[in-house]
Amino acid sequence: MGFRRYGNGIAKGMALTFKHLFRKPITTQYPEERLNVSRRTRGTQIIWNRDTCIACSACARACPIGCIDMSTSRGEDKKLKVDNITIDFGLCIFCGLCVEACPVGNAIFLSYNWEYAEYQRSKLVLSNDELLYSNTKQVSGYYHPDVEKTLPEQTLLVNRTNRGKPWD
Amino acid sequence: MTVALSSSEIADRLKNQFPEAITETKKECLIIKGDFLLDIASFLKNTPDLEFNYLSYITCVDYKDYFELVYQLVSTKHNHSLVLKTQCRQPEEPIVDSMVDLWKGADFQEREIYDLMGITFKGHPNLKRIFLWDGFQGHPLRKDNSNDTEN
Amino acid sequence: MTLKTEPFVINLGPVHPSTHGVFRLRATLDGEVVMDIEPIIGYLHRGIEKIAEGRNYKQDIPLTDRLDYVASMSNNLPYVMAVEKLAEIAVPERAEYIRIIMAEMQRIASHLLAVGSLANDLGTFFTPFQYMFREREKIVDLFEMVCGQRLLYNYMRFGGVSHDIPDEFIPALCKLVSTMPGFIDEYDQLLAENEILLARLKGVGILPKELAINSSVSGPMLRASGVEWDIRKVDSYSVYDRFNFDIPTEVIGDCYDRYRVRIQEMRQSVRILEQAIEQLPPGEVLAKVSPRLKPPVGEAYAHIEAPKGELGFYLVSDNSEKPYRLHIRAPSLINLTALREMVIGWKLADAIVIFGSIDICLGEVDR
Amino acid sequence: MEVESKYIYPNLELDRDEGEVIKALQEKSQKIIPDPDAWLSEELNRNVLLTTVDGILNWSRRSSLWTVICFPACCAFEFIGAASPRFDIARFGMEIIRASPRQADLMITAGTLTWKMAPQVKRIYEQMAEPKWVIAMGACAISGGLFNDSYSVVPGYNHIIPVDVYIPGCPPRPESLLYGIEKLRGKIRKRSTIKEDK
Amino acid sequence: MQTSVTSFNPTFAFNTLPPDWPGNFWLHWLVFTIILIAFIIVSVIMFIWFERRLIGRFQIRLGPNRVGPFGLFQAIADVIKILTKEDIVPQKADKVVFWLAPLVALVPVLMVFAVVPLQSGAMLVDLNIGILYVVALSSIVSIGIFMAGWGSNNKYSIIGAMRDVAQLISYEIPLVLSIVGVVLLTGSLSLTEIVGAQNIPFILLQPIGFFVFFIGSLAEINRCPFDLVEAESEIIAGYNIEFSGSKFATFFLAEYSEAVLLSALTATLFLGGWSGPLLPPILWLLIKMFAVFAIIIWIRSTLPRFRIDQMMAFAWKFLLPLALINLLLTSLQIVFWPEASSWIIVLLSFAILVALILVWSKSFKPGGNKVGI
Repeated sequence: MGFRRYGNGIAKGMALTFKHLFRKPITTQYPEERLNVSRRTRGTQIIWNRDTCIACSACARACPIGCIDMSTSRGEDKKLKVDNITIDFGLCIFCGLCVEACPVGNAIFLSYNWEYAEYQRSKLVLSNDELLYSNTKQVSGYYHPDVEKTLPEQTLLVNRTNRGKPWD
Repeated sequence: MTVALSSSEIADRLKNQFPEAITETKKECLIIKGDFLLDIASFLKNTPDLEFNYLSYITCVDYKDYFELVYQLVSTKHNHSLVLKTQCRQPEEPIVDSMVDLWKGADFQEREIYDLMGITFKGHPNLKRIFLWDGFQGHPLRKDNSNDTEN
Repeated sequence: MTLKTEPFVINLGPVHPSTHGVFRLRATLDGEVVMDIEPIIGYLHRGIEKIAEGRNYKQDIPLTDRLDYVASMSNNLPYVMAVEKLAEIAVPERAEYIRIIMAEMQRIASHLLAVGSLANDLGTFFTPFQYMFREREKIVDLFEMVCGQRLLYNYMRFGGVSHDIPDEFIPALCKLVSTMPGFIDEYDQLLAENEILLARLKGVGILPKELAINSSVSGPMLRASGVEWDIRKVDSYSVYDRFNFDIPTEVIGDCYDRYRVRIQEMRQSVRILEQAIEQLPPGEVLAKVSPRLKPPVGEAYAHIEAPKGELGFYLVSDNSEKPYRLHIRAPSLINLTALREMVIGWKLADAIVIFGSIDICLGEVDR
Repeated sequence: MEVESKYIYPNLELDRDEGEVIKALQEKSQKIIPDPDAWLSEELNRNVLLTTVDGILNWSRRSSLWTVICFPACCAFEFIGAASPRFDIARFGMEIIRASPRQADLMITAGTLTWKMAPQVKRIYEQMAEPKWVIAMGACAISGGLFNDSYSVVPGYNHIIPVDVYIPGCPPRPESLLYGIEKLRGKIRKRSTIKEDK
Repeated sequence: MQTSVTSFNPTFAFNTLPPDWPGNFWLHWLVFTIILIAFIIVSVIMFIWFERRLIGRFQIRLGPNRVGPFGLFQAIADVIKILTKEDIVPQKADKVVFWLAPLVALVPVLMVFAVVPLQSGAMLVDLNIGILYVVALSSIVSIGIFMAGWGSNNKYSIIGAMRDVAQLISYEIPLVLSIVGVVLLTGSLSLTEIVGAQNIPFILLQPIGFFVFFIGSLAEINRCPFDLVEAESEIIAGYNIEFSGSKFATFFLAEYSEAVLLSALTATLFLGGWSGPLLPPILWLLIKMFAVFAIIIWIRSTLPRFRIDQMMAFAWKFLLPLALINLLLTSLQIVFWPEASSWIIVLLSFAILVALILVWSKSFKPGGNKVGI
C-alpha cells in the first residue's frame, strides 16, 4: 500500500470534486419549484367516491392492516349502502391494494398530492365526506390508466442535461 | 443450475452407515432422526463426492404436535443441494444438536430459532436471545402463541 | 516494553452514525484495538414472519418490501417466485423481463448506497455518498414512474407485475443505461486509487475463502473472497440464462475487494439491462390469478441473488388463504456471522469500515 | 493479552438488566402521550403579540434545526433523500446532523420503533437539550403502520415521547418531509419563550 | 531584569504602538481588543457560511440560502440558537473541568490573534518573539480539548481527547520545524518582519516548508483528513459529545477561530500576509485567508480520514524527515550561498520537493497491521 503512486489517486479525486464545483446544482428548491411526481404516484391520501361505491367492503378486506373501517347496511331499495367509512391515515401505508381490489374500479383512488402533515394525531383520521374528491385532493393514475393520461409528465433527473451533456 | 440431489440416492448411501437414522425419504427432502443429525451432517460435509460445504439456511416449522427443522445444504464445488429435515417430537423441551461446529453460518440462525421458536441447540456456544430482549415471555413464532399478545 | 493496559467495553450503537440503522456492537477495546466484539441485533425486529402468517398471500407483498428497504424490488421477487412455485402459476414472458429490469436497477441502486456509505464510514464528508445518491435518485425516479412510490414499491404480483411499464419508461431507462458507465468511471476516479482509501481498505478485514463458505456468507462478500457463486448463474431463475454477463470475483477478500466487486457488479448490471431492453417482448404482464389464492399443501423455497446476497423465501402452505409458515433467508443476517472473525485485532476505525463493507440492511437482519 | 473464554463476555447480567428496563418501559407506556397542542388553543385566547426577543429567538430556532441521528428504518432513506443534492435540506440550514443528542434540536423519527429500541429512543430524547421537537415521519412512527399488531413493535412514537408534527406516508416523499418541517416551523414561530418559562 | 517583559508593561507596549494610533496604551489595548474579537467572530461566521456553501457546491447542491440574503445569516441564527439552548452538565461529569474546558480551548486562540498582523502595524502587540508566542499558545488549545474529553466522563470523548493529544504531539514538531525555515530566511521571530521580508512569497522559497506546514496545520485544527478527534463515523462527536448550549458554542467558536487563525498564519508566513498590490492590505489578508480555507474545504470534501496509527506514521515517518531536510537545506543555503538569486532557489526548492515526495512515497508505509490477540 502506502503512497507508492505519489498521491496520484488523491490528485485525481480532488480533480473530480473540483470538476463538480462547476456543474450546476441539481437541487429543486422545493416550496417554490416542484417536481412533477409520477402519474401513478401513491400520494398520501385516499379518495373515495360515494356515487360509484357499491359498499362491497372489498377494499377493507384487501387492506393489510385494516385501516379502512367501513360499515354498511341495506337501504330501502335492498341495495347495500355505506353508513360510515373511516380511514386512518396514520396507519395507512398507501400500498394501493385497496385500489386494486375495488370491483367497480372507480370507487376508491389514491391521491396525486402528498403535502399532508398534521399537528394532532386525531386529525389524521378522516371519515365520510372528508374522503371525497375536492379541489385540494387530486386523483392519481395509480391503477387508473384513464386518469393517468390526463396528468402531467413526470420530471426525471435523467432527462436534465447540462450544456448538452448528460446531467452529471 | 443447482442440482437438487435425489434424496433416495443419498438415503441409500446413508443406510450403510447409519441404518436406523432415516425415517422417511420424500421426493425433495430427507427426514432423519434427531439423534443422528450431527453424524449425518458431518458425513455429508466430509464425503468427497458430496461435500456439502455450504449451509444455505436453517429454519423451523411448528406443526403443532412436532417441530420440524429444515436444513438446506449446498455444495459450492459440485453445485448440488439437499434438503435435510429432522423432527423434534418433544413439544415441551425440544432439543436439537447444534451445527455451529460444522458450519459457522448456523450460529445466528440457530439463535434466531431458539429465540423465536424456543428450540434449544445442544452445543451452541452462545445460545441466547438474539432479536427479542431478555425476559420476553414465550416464543412468538410458535403456533400456540397468539398474535395479539403484546408480550 | 509492553504497557499494561486495561481493556474497556464500549457500545457502538444502536444509534450511531455509521451502523446503517439500529445495530449495536458491544466492543471491548484495548486502547484503539478491538479485542472482541459482540453484535447485538434485534432493534428493528418487527416480527415479519409472524405477521405474515396472519395475512393472506397478497397482503404479504408489502411486508416483503420492508425487509431490505433499500432493495424492495429484489425482495418482492423471491417471495412471488416462491408463491408461484407453490401454486404453479406461469408468468408471462414480458413480466419476467420487467422483473429482471427492476431487479437489476435495484442492484445498481443498492450497490451505489453500499459503496457510498462505505466511503462515508471512511470519513469522506458525504461527497461520494451525495454523488451516488444522485444516480440512485435517477433510478428511484424510474421506479416511481412504474409503481408510484419512491422506496417501497409493492410492485410484483403472483403471475407477473402489477402494472405494465409506461411508454416513457424505456427511453428514460436507455438514457440511464447509456450514461451510467460514465458515472461509475467517475466514482472509480474519486475512490478507487485514492491512497488514503487504499491504506484504509487494502488488507483490512480479510475473510478467507474457507471461512466465507463455512460461515454461509453470500453475495458480493462471498465473491470478494474468491468463490464464483452467483445464484443468477449457478441456479438460474427467471430468464437470466438468456443474458450474457460475468460474475466479478476477487481473490483476497478484504474490504477493498468487496468494494471492487460491488463496482464491477454495477457494470455487469448495466450490461444485463442493455440486453433486457433489447429483448423485451410485448404482451401481457399479469397472469390471471384468483385474488383469494389458496396454494396446495406443500412447501417451496425460492431464492434469488439479491444485492446483499442470497435472499430466499421458504414457504409452507396448508391450503388456506394465509401462509402456514414463511421463513426468510436473510443474507444480511448470515453475512454478519463472519463479522467477529474479521474485526478482532483491528482498530476501532477499521471495525467501522469492515462493518460498512459487509453492507447489511437492518430491516433484513432483524425482520 | 490472553482472552480467557471463547466469548469474553457472555454478559448475561447486562442482558437481563436491559430486558428489565424494556419491560418497565413497556408497562409504563401503554397510553398515548397527548400531543403537545395546547399552544393551538391558547393561541386563540392569548392574542398577545410576541415580543421582539421572542421573534429573534424563534427566528434563530426555526432557521437552524439540527437533526439528531435516530433513523431506525426505511424512512431514513427518504430523510437522506431530502438531504441529498436533489432536495437539499441544507437550504434551510438543516444539513448539520448531529450524532450527539446534546447538540440537536429536532428528532425525526424515521422508522419502526420496537420495544427493544424504545428505551434508547427515550434516552436520546431526554438527552436532547431544550427546546426540542419531534417529527413523526411515516406510518410506523405515527402508529406502528404495517407492523401495528406485532408483538415487538411500539404502536407509535407517541407512546414514548411527545410528537409535534405527524407526516403520514410510507414513507413520505422528501418533499413531504420538507412540508412537515415547514409546518413545524409554523409551530415554532408562534411559540413564546418568555411566557412559557416557568 | 530587563529581559522579563510582560505584555502588561506599558512602556514595552508603548514602544510597539504604531505611530498613527491616538491615545495612550490602555485605549489602544481596549479598542484593539474589541476590534480583534469582533474581527474573529465575524470571520468565523463568514468562514462557517463559506464552508457550508462551498461544500454544497462541491456536492452539486446549493447549501444554506434561505436565512437572510444568500443564507448569510445562517451562522448567526445557529449561534443565537445554540447560545439560548439548555445547558446540560452531566451528573457524573467532573464539574470544574467540564466548565473550564471550553474557555481553555477558546482563550489561547483569541490570544494568539494579538500578534497576527492584519495590516502594516495593525496588531495588538508586535512581539519580537511573535512566532514563538503563536506556537506556544496554540498548543494550549488541546489541553482544553483534553479537559473536555476527560471531564465529560464519556468513553467516546476520552477516545477523542486521547487522539487529539497524540495528534498534537506528533504534528507540532514538523509544524514548528517548518516554521523555523521561514524564521531562518527572515532572521527574525516577529510576524511583522516575516511579512516584510517576503519580496517573494515564502511559498516559493520554502515549498517543502509550506507543504509540511499546511498538512501539519490541517492536523492541528483537526480538519479532514486528520479529523480523528471528532470522527463522526467512529466516535460520534469526539471530545464535545456531552457539551450543549453555550459551552458547545464556545467549542464551535474555538474550533473555527483556530481555522481562521491558521489560515491567517499560513497567509502571513508563506503567502506574503497583508502585502499585495492595489487592494487595501486587510482585504489582501482576507482574500489569502479565504483561499487557504477554500483549499481546506476542498480537501475535506474529497478525502477520507486516516486511521490513528497511519496518521501518526505520516507525521513521524513522512513529515518530520521532510521538515528536517528542509531545515538543513535552508540553513546550508543561508550559510554557504546567501547571495543566490531567489529564482534559482525557487526552482531548486521545487525540484527538491518533487524528488523528496517521490522518494518518500516509495519507501513510506503508513501504519501498522492487524494486532494479534
